[in-house]
Amino acid sequence: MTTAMMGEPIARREDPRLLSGKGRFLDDLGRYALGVAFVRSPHAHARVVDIDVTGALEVQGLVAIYTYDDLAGPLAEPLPLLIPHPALTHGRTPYALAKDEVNHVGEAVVMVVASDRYAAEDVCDRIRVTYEVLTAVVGIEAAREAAHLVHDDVPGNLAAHMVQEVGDARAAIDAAPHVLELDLDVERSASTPLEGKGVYARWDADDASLRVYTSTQASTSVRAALAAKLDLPPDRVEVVAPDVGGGFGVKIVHPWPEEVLVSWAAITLGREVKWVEDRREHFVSSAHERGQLHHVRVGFDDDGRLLGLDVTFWHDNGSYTPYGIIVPIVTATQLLGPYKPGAYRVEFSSLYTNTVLVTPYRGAGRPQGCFAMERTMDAIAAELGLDRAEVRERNFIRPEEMPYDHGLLFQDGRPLIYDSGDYPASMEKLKKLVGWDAFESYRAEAREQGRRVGIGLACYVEGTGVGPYEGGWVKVENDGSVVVATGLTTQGQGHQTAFAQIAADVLGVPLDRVTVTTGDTRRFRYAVGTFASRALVMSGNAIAAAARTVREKALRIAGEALEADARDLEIVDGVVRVRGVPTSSIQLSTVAVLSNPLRYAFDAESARATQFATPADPDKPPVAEGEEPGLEATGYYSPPRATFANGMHAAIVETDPDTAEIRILRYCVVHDCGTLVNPRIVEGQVHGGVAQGVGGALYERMVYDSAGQLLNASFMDFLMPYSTEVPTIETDHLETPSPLNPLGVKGAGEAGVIPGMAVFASAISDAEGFPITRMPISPSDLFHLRATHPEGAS
Amino acid sequence: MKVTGSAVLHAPRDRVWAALNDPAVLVRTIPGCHQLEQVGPDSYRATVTAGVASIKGMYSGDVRLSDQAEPDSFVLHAAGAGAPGTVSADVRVTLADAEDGATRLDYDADAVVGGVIGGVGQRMLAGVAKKTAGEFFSAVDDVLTGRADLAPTAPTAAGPAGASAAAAPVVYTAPQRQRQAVPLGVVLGAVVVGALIALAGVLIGWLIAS
Amino acid sequence: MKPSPFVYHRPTTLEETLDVLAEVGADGKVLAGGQSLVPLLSMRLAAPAHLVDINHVGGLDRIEVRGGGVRVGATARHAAVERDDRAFDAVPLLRQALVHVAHPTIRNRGTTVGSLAHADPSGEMTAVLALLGGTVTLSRRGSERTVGAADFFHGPLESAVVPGEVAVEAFFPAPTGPRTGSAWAEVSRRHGDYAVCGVGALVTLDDDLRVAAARVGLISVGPTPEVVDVTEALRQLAGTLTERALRTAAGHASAASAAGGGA
Amino acid sequence: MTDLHDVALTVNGVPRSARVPARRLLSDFLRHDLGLTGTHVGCEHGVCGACTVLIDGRPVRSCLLFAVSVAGATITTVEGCCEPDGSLGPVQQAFWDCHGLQCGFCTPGFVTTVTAYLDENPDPTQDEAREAIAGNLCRCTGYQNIVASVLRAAELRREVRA
Repeated sequence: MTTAMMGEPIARREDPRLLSGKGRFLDDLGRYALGVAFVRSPHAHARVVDIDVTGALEVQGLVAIYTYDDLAGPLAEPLPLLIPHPALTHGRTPYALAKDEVNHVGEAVVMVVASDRYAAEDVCDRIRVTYEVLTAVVGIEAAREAAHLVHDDVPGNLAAHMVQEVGDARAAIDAAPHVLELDLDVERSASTPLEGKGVYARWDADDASLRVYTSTQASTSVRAALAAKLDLPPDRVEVVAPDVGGGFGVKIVHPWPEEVLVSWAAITLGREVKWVEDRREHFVSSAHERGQLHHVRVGFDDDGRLLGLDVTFWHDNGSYTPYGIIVPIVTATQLLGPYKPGAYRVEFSSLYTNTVLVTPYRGAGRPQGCFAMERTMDAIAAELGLDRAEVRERNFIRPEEMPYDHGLLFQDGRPLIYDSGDYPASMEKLKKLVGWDAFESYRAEAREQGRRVGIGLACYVEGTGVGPYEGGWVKVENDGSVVVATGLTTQGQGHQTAFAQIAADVLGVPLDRVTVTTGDTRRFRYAVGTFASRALVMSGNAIAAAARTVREKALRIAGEALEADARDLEIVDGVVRVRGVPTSSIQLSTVAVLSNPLRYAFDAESARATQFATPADPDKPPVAEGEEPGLEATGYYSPPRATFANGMHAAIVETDPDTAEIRILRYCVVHDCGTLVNPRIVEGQVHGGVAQGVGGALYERMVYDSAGQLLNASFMDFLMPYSTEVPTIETDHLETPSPLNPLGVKGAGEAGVIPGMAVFASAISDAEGFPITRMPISPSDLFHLRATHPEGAS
Repeated sequence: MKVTGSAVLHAPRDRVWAALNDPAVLVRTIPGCHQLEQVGPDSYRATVTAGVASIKGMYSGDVRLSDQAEPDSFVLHAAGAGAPGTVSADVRVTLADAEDGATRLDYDADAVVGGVIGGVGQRMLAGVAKKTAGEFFSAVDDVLTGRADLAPTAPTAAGPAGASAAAAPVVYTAPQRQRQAVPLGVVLGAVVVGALIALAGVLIGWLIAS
Repeated sequence: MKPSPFVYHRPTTLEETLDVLAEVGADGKVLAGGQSLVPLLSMRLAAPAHLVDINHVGGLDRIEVRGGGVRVGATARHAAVERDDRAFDAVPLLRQALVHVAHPTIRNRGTTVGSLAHADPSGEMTAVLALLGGTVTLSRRGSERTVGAADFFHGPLESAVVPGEVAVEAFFPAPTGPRTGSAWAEVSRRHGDYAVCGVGALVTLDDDLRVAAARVGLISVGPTPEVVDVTEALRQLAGTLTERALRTAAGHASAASAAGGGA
Repeated sequence: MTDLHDVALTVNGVPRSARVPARRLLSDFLRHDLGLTGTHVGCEHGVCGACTVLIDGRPVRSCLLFAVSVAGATITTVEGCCEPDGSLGPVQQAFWDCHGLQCGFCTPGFVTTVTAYLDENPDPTQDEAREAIAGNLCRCTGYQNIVASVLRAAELRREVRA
């Protein structure tokens, strides 16, 4: 790998475009498309009694009004349940437009198409929907109590119940010298990307084909879903993810009702149709996450070593389960972090509530699991009077125990086997970075000045790069430039740069000769999607594989041209040359030309490949047996199972004795995601994750009242941190390559957010002298907690 | 949202009850009330124009009564709808003798505010609701104590009181028993709906100070 | 989130403005900075039939120091008042409080008089006007009236401005007395958010640097800005004015106001 | 019922105009009527800052203004923060150097805000740089690299002047 792009903190290729206002996000397209707005339910649970549109028919700009009754065939069926699971005995998904019942505030009831969004909203204002309001089920307690049902045919509001057990955890705990029980509570939050969802559809009647642009994390799968829902041959449907303004999980769900309806309306009306989600719609009609209640029972020895861990938790899955039970499964399996639990039993119930549906948000159930495990570690340390870091170290899986098999099934249906990681080394780095051992003297100093400070830490392990597969296509053009395509999408992770680095390295071409396309079904037909920190692992390795095939073919053709053994050739800066004999070389561009024997020339370069231009062996066919014309190849990567990244965070906080305001003084991160392709991008991913961790721990919550009204459905009241709320983040890296893939890489996308709640709970508990068991925590929460814990610091 | 409050009306309970049952008083004291209309047994509709400053709109509130224990207490179920959202509420109302021949009225409302307004109007909701109710009761007290004659009262937070006293007879001609219970119900219905209405204005404040 | 249609009026003189307001009456709404009104319109929580845009009325953006205080015209932006050194010299509390109003970008467009007319109980400028005992001048066709802060704020989002009227000027009197200091302190969830509680303090010292008079104005604790005299509370503290005294004063003040009740 | 207005203003030094209803928000006017889609809309209630543009050099939220109300104004959008030859301006260059963006959706609002800020405060400290961007939301970066970008931009502007 002569150009050595791998591991370099290269400035991103996509940035100049985005910085100069030339990005192409969903609403930057379809300037002349019709606008769409929806009449959405103001009630959390109700029957739709009547829809009266008479008052709306005269509105200027009205094009069409659609209700459920206008839908037919597959379109009138519930939307797909994307990930079925045997434990999901009562999966339910919504209709594209409410059929006769609405199950959360914001559920779409009527679709309006008009000359633009302004007019569409004018129409919505004049449509009268009569509801028979039903009792709403809000919150996990109400769902468990099941005095009322979200879905009449789902007893106990129970969507799924699942138990996994390794060893006899309960017996192990009963026999343990020490036993603790914890009740923990995590509230709802959400991805809230700065760009909401959006769909823009064009129907080409002459070609009988549909092109849909959608702000999604899974364009290829949207294509399959649309073809099925709209009864179209898949090859008549093109789906493109343009620039996507952040996803963080919410855009992996598909097809959203709007994706299906806008496409259908474009076909029905024979017009370009566009829907752009506004901020309020995003709050009440996309997806949330995080809401879980945990009961932990743990048994441990005098040294704080786990003997048995028994976790029961209740997961609020909202009104529908289109994404199955991935989130609680991830919680159940990733809760264990870097520790050996002894015997482990985990049981969860996934419950329906009359709230916005719940699907993965960056971290996808891990922050809750990490919170439960790390609160438990702190509780053990407190119980035994041990150092919190010490207790964790004693329970670490040792490097020499890798690969480590937990004996559980992970979210990909594969065994939960950690491939690599050096947790003790990570902990050493973290303690050094934050100054763990020197903190007590700092605390004493601060106390002198009447200041109240605390330190906390948290560890996690994240399964990344789950299958089933991704693919990559690489082609060297006649001018020597390299085009790369992969099916998964990008939402700011810098794929155009990282993937180009990989291809450039393998092919030995300058980085600026490589261009990458993602998430466009016209350019690559097979893909899964961008989620679970998998893009680099999956597409990165697939692109590397494709590039290696192209390289071999290039060397083979160049070998013939140079009359040299391909094994003696190397490619440096786009030139194939004989090692040690720089004079004997051929441009990669020329090799590309030669790889495609031509009858017709279209330029000077191509002329060199025409039939009379090159002396060829008269006995051989121009394209050799088993060969294909062109210097291109497609490669796939399908891992046996996930690869496991890990990290450890520490935070120092100060809590105001009077106002209970919580100030973050320091935030330290040690992160290990295997081989780094672009350290700068990884660093950025960590920063962004930490900021969401800060939000999830101290600011962001979805406040529902008992009737299922979301009370803070705006950026004024849903407190996403500004720059002034996020601390400077100090980072250190460990590189423990994954043995599972050729690049040795692991995912990094979600990591930063995972330990946020756990580390702040740990630090605030340390400052206040009593355990924090509920997240997020606001100053007023802390203020009231103090009142109930007079024993706390003062 | 819980809205609880009380008011002391400077008259004995029977006079308070009577006043609250006099349409001539009600059309002048319910904030922005246009119309009181019976739509069924123990079921009524109040049409109200209200808001804050020039931000206002027309809202209808349906009111149903139950558990009437005349003249001590009853429960009112009110549901209002207007462009910005919906409100529904259960309000328990009790009247009790207070000192010096006055009457203490307590109300305990559990209101649900839905639609756009429910999602963004929280910052001042309870305060505005209480204020709206307070305005109503002080207006009633003014009538009871003769501080106000029966001329329409001045514009309030909830906009100008409806000039449509024409609506009064609709209620007035209702059967005796309902005539006694209904207006009081409608009044508090209007108060609860008023909380919603005032929210339209609340939102001006919810947003960034200008 | 797009506004309903409305008829747009763009008067260029005050006379024109008052005529239009008189015609449209309760169906009209004055558009000044619009930093609160426009989102409200976009969410369709308000749909006035007429918008009267006063941003192009000549002379309304004045900021003058005369008559013993600062006079701020209807379209003077928060940022302009905040940056005005003469205004700061005369009434330091203006700048001290204005830097807490939302974010600079909002202050570039939002108007000080608009935020008063708007009467948000969390609006910093309401307490500043109340604490200083300032006034607001309201104009309507054929008449003009000046309302004192005590009578100007009626309740949450309710000011003395009635349909047909426009607030044309606010007057912030300069604190009297040789040794008078002011300060603003507030607590909010995020930087730039509405204050959970905000306190403006005005303290006058005698020649021995003892507290002669001290008052605080509070926001976000009641339906209207609250002014509390904390002179006694401060007298109990010997010595010169310290930040601690201000903090204590604020503490007493919020206690007092809590006792006084509020929303 | 819709009363239309001819709105003419100067955007990035170029006179532009369109005939629009009074209710057309400036953000929509720039994006859809003038086709300048660099200005983004993230909340439409004035909190996120993605729609920030400069009017006479001062940052304002274009989602909180009606186009008709600022007719005649001089506006700078993110497109106008480039050099005349279309290359990146100092603020944009700094964001590139410091990895100050990820998805890039909120970025235009940061670029315009920082451009105006540095005009008034050419030499900010780290804390001042953090404060300068405190009115804009970013969900991707955690802000750290944006703060670095502000400081880097100040540096670049000084180099240009020197």
